[in-house]
Amino acid sequence: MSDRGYTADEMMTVAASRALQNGQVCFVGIGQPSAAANLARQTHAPDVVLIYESGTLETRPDVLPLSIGDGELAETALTNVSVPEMFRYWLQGGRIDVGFLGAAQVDRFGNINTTVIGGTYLKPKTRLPGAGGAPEIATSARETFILLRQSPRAFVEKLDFITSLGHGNGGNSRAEAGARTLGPTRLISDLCQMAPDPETRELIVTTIHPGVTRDQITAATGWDIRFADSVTETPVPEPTELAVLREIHARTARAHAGQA
Amino acid sequence: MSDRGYTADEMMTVAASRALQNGQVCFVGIGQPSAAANLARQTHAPDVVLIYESGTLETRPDVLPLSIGDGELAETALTNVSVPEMFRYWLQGGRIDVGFLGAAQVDRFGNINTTVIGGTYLKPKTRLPGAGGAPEIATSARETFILLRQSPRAFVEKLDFITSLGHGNGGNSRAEAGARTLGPTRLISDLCQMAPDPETRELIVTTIHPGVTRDQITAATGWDIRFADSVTETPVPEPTELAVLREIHARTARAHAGQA
Amino acid sequence: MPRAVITSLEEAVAENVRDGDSLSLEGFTHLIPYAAGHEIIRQGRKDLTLIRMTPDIIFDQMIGMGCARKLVFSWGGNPGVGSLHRMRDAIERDWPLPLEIEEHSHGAMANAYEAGAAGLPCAVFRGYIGNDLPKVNDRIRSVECPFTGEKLAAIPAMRPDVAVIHTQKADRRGNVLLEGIIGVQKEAVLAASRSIVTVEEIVDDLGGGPNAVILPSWTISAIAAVPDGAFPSYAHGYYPRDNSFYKAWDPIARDRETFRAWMDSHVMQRKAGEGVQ
Amino acid sequence: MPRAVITSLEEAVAENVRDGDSLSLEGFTHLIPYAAGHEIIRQGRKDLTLIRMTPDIIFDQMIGMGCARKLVFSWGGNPGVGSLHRMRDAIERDWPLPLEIEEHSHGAMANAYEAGAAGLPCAVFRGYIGNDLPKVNDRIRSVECPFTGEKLAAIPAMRPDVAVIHTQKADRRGNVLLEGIIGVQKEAVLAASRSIVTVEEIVDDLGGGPNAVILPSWTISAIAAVPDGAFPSYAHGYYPRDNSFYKAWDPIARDRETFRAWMDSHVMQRKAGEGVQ
Repeated sequence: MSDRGYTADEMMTVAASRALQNGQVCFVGIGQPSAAANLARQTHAPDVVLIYESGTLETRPDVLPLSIGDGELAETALTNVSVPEMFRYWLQGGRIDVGFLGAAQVDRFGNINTTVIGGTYLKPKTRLPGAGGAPEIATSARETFILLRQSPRAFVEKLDFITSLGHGNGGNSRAEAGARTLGPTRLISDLCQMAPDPETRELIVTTIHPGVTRDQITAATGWDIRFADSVTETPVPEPTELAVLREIHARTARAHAGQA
Repeated sequence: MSDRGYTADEMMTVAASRALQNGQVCFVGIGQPSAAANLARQTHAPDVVLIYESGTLETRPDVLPLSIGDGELAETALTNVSVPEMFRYWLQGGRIDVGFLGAAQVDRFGNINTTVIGGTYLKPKTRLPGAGGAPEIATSARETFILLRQSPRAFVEKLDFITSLGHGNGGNSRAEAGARTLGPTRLISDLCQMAPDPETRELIVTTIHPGVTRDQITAATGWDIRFADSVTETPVPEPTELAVLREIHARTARAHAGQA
Repeated sequence: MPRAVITSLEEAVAENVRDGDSLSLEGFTHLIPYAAGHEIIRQGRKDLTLIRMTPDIIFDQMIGMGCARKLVFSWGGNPGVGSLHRMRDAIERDWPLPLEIEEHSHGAMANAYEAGAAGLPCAVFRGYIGNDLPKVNDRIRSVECPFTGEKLAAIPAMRPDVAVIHTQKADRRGNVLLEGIIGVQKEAVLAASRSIVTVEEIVDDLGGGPNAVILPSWTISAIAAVPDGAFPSYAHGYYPRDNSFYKAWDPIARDRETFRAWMDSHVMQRKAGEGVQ
Repeated sequence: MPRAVITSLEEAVAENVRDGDSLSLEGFTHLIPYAAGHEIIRQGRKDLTLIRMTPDIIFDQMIGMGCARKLVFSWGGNPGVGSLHRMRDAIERDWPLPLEIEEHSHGAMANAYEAGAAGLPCAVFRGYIGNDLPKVNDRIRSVECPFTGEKLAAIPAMRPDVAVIHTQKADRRGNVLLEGIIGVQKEAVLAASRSIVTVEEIVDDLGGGPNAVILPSWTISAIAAVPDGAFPSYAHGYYPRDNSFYKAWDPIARDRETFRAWMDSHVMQRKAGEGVQ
């Protein structure tokens, strides 16, 4: 924890939480997206609808899942559907407002790699877990938010593999590839938030987290990062947000420890 | 009732019932197919599996349904699935051994019309109910049994409309049209049973119900009907079969009268 | 996504059903939305494209009352009884209006609803092999499997302007439970731009199991409590199908005058949800 | 259709799983058929094409023990923990054997199972837009919608030789109930030529509601009662997921020797269904 009273990860989770609006239907992944979405549900957006790709519709977990199909998700869900139905009726069917995406690598247009790093595809230096639901979340959710801690290894000039489409080569290339949705409208890191330039679709910095410098952001980005004309400071986490988030994490740690 | 102690319809239902083997999975329609299938289940084929297109899997109705989705079918079913699932996973998925088909008209190759008679398609003399599940039952069930009372108006030289494929123009034409299943292997009328000739696939008479003459069959058929080399007499209904069938009909009449 | 509005049947129809709409009323024998259909007739909607796998008495009534311009269907009869006389009169003799038809098989319509719910432009399935339906319906086409070369049938996904269904229960947040024979109702609602669900009752707790068939509130436009709203079809757990009504309908519908008189006294002069008994 | 044989886990595997088979073990976090996977390892099956949307520890173990020639998957990791070290060792360094991979997205695999259950040659969906997966997987192709001209993704239907799943209950006739997170297990069984279902218990009455997720006996080859058969994953209503096991697996699997020693004492020297705890 910094001397500001919150960690960079907490700032990142709180910023992501605030980006969700009450009533939106959100396709959630495990890890930070799950923390952010449940923080939103327990603070400003009580009616946000959380959906996990395991088939749990409108779930209200008390503790964060370690995996995408934890029992807690099923037990607190309005109902559970099969995985084919989830991908056909709910994601492809256009019922998701916001999809959260993580990544191993992201490029300046919000394209994502979670497949391989280094070497060749068949003999990679590092074999990552792969696509999961991301390729279709990236093109079927109305918009996506990318959550990723910023570093030159993660924010790269050129991806080793495109697992999920962002804004392609920029400009109109996403739509030309056949995608009918907005794509990444927001990237939230531990240093700042970015949004696509309306014309070039390149991700540019729009808000900087308190205490972070432009130089830090530039050093943590593998491409020549640009800043919006009117960059603002990300509002600091409210005490309530921090209290609720920490309580979620504490409950989660107790619950998972209890399953030893 | 004839002086034989059973009606022609009873003979027809009993013959259809006997054609079902224990353990077969049978896609049933309302009316006589339902009576035949449930008679089989309550006599020689206790493990025959009955499926109705409304989505009821492995149903054991006590009374016959008036419609394809009567409550009795759902309440006695192992489980109920949606209609899309029924047509995709269960019928198209190749899980049906025998499909029963009725018809307004049938031709010598077992093709069926349940769409229009006379006039044109757009301005028909008689508008029939239409296809229902029949076109896909006809091509997805491993084999089909056609049940139809025999008359020159029903057994016609040329159909006014082909609603469901039988053996096409005969010979190999069914397979050439893209069907991968056996098609009609049996036609059961109130006068006789027919089966396709192994080469021409034309329906020919294989057994004649007791008391029926060849002339009666010829007169009741709109094409030049052929008889197999070794035509036999259809075995008469057993007393048990008649007792069970009549009890089914009596229960059904009582149940439907009670819903006035 | 906005949640369902819980309102009256009159308002639900007035807000969501417009002249010229394509309108799906589904229910496979079970849970047919009769009360909603009657309210649409009473509100005098015209020029509708009516969509239903099994048009039965409710569509016979809507067609006979002049609501429909076109019918999309796969089996049009009075189950176990006979013909739909008003439907036939419209097709065969243009009364009260000419009726355009788009005719399919059950398998095709079930797949088309599924594709509509799945957000696809078309349904792909193994069907329509060797029959005449593709000759009279130019919305039946084909695609080739890029792996096996097999020719598969394709029809456009069903995407009605409005879907109307009836179910057992909604909760106070507007989530809806269906059970028993569930037909294609879930798909019809998910495929439609707007939707009306009438229910037997609105309850505190739906009480479904972990995998119950549930439509979340945010997939529905309007919900109205209409007890007996599926009569003379049935609602599993509430009341049985009135088979005698289906049989009695046949002579009523055979004659134009008898039909109009019956509709006048049993539908037009009654209020929303009052029933026809 | 023949009904399921209720038998032992050893016999179920011996009768239904053959060297060279394509073999789907499904379970989306929930109800992963660990005990059956261990029995397949013990019986020394080789040259398998392993199919699973989310290969996790059970596939890490099967790959590390040399059962697999090929892996078909869409997300291969230890959820919330990190990499599958045995899977990576096989892909990156051919140990113990080279491992061919066929890689998809979840959406694609879910659709491919659905198409397999539906008896279709291929799945058609909106997917794989603008990414590199089609460049490395020639089983990702496309078809054109004959109505809108939209290019849709197509992949071959999943049709494994054998599907293996674990569920809560079977009844004495061999009908099987699943509840909670149901994943793609029903589709996997319906898509496969043969199937093995292990269950927590065999009961007189499944007790599901009218629309419970049930696989009828005649869709299954063999059923074996294996209590705790999904451990360390979970069985809704029976036992929770052992998250600590998933975390503890990471250091075990990092090293080839540690891994082999663990497998020897926890799997190879135990009997079918005895568990690894």
